[in-house]
Amino acid sequence: MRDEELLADVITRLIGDVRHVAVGNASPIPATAALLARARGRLQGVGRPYVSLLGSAKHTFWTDGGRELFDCAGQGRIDVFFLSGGQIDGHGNINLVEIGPHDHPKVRFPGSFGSAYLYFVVPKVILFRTEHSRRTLVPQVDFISAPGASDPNVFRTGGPIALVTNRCLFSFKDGRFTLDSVHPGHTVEEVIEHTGFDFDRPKDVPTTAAPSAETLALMRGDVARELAGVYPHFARQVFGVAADAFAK
Amino acid sequence: MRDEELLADVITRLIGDVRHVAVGNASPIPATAALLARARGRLQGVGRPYVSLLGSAKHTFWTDGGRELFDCAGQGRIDVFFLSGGQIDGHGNINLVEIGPHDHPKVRFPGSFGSAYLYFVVPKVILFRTEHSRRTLVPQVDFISAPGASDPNVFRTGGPIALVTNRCLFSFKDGRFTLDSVHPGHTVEEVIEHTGFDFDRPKDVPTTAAPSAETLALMRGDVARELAGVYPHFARQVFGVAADAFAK
Amino acid sequence: MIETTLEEALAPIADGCMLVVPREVAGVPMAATRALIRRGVKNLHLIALPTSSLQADILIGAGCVATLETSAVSLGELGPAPRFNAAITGGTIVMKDATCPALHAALQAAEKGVPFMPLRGLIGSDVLKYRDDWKVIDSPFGNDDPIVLLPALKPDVALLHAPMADRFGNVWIGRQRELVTMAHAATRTIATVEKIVDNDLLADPLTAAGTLPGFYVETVAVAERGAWPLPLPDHYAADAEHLALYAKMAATAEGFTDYLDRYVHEKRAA
Amino acid sequence: MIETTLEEALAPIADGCMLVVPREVAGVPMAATRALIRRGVKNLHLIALPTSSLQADILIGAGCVATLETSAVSLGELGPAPRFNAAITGGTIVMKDATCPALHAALQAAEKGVPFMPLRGLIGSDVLKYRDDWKVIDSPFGNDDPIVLLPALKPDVALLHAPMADRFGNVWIGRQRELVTMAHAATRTIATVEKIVDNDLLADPLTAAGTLPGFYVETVAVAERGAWPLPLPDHYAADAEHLALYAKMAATAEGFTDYLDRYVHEKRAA
Repeated sequence: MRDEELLADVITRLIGDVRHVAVGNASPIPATAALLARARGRLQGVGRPYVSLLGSAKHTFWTDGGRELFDCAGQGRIDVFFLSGGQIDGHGNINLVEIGPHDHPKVRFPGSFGSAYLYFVVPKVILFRTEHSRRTLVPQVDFISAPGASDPNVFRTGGPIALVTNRCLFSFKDGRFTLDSVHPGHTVEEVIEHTGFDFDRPKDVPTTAAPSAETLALMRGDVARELAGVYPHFARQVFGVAADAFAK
Repeated sequence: MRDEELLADVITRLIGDVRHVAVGNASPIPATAALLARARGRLQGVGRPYVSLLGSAKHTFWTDGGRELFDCAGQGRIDVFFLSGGQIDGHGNINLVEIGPHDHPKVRFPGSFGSAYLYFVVPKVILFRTEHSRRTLVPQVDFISAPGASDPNVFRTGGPIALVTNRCLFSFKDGRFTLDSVHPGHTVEEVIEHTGFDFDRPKDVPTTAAPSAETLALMRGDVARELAGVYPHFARQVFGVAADAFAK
Repeated sequence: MIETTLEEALAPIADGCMLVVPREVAGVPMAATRALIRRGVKNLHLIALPTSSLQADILIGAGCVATLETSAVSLGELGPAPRFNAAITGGTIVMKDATCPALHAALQAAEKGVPFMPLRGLIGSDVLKYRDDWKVIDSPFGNDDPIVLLPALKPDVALLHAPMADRFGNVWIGRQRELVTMAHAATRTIATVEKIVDNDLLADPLTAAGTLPGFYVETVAVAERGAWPLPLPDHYAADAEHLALYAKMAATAEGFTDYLDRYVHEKRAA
Repeated sequence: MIETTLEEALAPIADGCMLVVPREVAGVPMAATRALIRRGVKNLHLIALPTSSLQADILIGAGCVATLETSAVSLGELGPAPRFNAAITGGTIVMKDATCPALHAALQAAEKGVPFMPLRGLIGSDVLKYRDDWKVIDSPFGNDDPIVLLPALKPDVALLHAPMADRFGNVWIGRQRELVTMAHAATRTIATVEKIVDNDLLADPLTAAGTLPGFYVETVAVAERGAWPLPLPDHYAADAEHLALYAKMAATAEGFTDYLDRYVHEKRAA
């Protein structure tokens, strides 16, 4: 089992039974997870979730221009989305803008994209950052692109439910992270050492469950083939699937 | 010369030199005037005005749905529009809704359409009502679909500039109508007798100028042929043009 | 499967439903309207975007409508809409008079998931005076600058008629983009279409440009000449003779009942 | 005549112009961008709707931009946008950070002729904190319900690249409907296209559905492969090799100057 397979399986469980999962650009592992959820839904005959892979016209239904993703979310029609951050802090705040003082930033990230909106209106936002370090997981972000929690009077139908890293899975509730499980080969001590923010944890932290044989077979079969049309390099590298054989 | 030709000529002069004239449904005389303005623009090589005849996909450019007319006006891209009223009063207020008390109206008209918006944002709104009587031209409308004038702080880039009837031409300024000219065959006394509202007038009220021979030729030629594609009955009745010969 | 019979497709339109329907040039679902009358739907909150003609008149006459929200109802060149006018002067329906861009904007508010949309105009109009659900604020970007705010209009169901759909529920709507806004704003969308095509409308960029994605569509039913006797622009013209007959028959309550018997209940409409 | 040379078409983009350009999937006018750099345009207020990649980076690197308003700039898989990042850390441009739906909504406000549009989210974000042109009000339809209002964004010029136009200036934009909103919002619209077709795009309902009417278009110029090295979706893919070369060369100021010399000023770009 490869790390990517474990992470995709973890994310698929977080997705749960929903109607519509949207995945941003350059997110092959969340895309794998979403396609896995869809493949399972097909097997179970429920015909969902609907999966939108942004940046691929073939894998989105949008016909109303760039605003449709955001309008769709505002209508409550996107159930799961993925966000990341140059920094993520213990309050669930994410920083996609800069490090250092706003007047003279030392480091500039690309920018907030739609996060300052989608974080508020997508019920299940899954934070995903493979680099789990004190550089990325900080006590307090330098710039809040989008806040992890809001005052009770602020309109908010969505927000973070979890943070998936290369080392572990945190759940998020009431403005704090809880360590839910540590991935095979990693330890609680290691997670503490490399996490810049304070978090809750049960006395005994379980190990993240490995994907079942059925799940792996599904992922390496139908899912990998579908993925190859959008992420050919990733599909070849992780699943050994050649894009050309399947992409039309 | 037919009455329709005179009225269209009067309206064409009111349109003046503008970029875009939009004409609502079931408005053959304003449509004739707009097409006449365009035909003249072509002869003069200025290539304007652009004419939109609503309700005819062939004669509008809209591709953004029903809102585009209103968005276009909001952008300041419609210079002339036409409105009418079941009642029109001396303040330029128009009533497209009802006669009698709002709780128990005695007469219902179709409704306000876009007037409550377009009257505010189209620079030259030309009121057109062929029935010139005390029933239609009243001291005070029973229901204000759209007001003729607004307080100075109210955002308003448009409004009525004139009222054309079967008897005369009124101009509108500073919340009042002025009798500009009386159509051939009609008199000032007759206008006073059949107008329910108070209006200003010069000591000598001129007679509305008849269309020139060139104008009549243009109207009965190119304009009538273009009109036949949208208003076949009108074009046949007024100009003797058969629709079938020209409409594709 | 999204595709179903007309009667099944209309099931989500329950009594008391807030239902939005389009204007004539956008494809009026008249076959569906007759089916709703046959089923005896009651107490509709009908939103006609932004105006209506035969459809609102016949639904009102058949006693299906409790509240009507629109900017105008008439039979165009054939004159007033007789059942609408009778209902208003008789006080048998609640009328929420609007103005065309207000309905477009209020649906766009629902489309965007915002609670309201601003609109210029309206200040000093009695349309505004009688709409206590609309509010006037002083624009925060102006200086003593009143502007109307319209609350988002979120219909339960959008009902439309279009030239074609595919087997994925994608509906080709062409230039009639208010149909897209209707579908985005409404909780559910029901489409009748002239025909079902075999190709995927989203697969070809040319057809995709005019397609309402099946993602938004609850059910699709085939209804050939489903806008009759109204026109489906670019496909067929209005049946002027039948519309004149309607105007004549619907001028009285008795005549209207005869019309329903002959053209709605007996299905002699086609 | 609307159709003209690329250089003439770009004449309305004067120094200091507020210019709106689209994201990669909507067709980025790169040939026009290179022509603007050759002409030496200065002090642009560049609005990238809602994000940008190569286009913003190269305009910034070439010293054409005074203010940048967008939600993100990066080279995607090739990493950060080097000239953008250098300009921000060096403090040589004014950055107005936004979030994608805010830019869409602010242009829709201009499209609709309203002074502002509301948007959910943003409360508690530093994106909002640093935008003193955005306001928060208590929604009149809520109860202690703060909501952000975005002022209308009315660019001087919208610049876009599309697959085709006809001789009437109608531009086929397909599904990329933000191009329509850009054109509605902007005072003037300039389009480059892959080709000019002989038929009237508005005459056929199928093409009309994806057409920006020539009514809104000031000038059209043919620029074959006008998005190169970026993709024109459904027409050609990105030139990955060239983009990698750009990322490498633009990593330093000197390398970027070499890039401009070789691929912009010398017109060796095709």
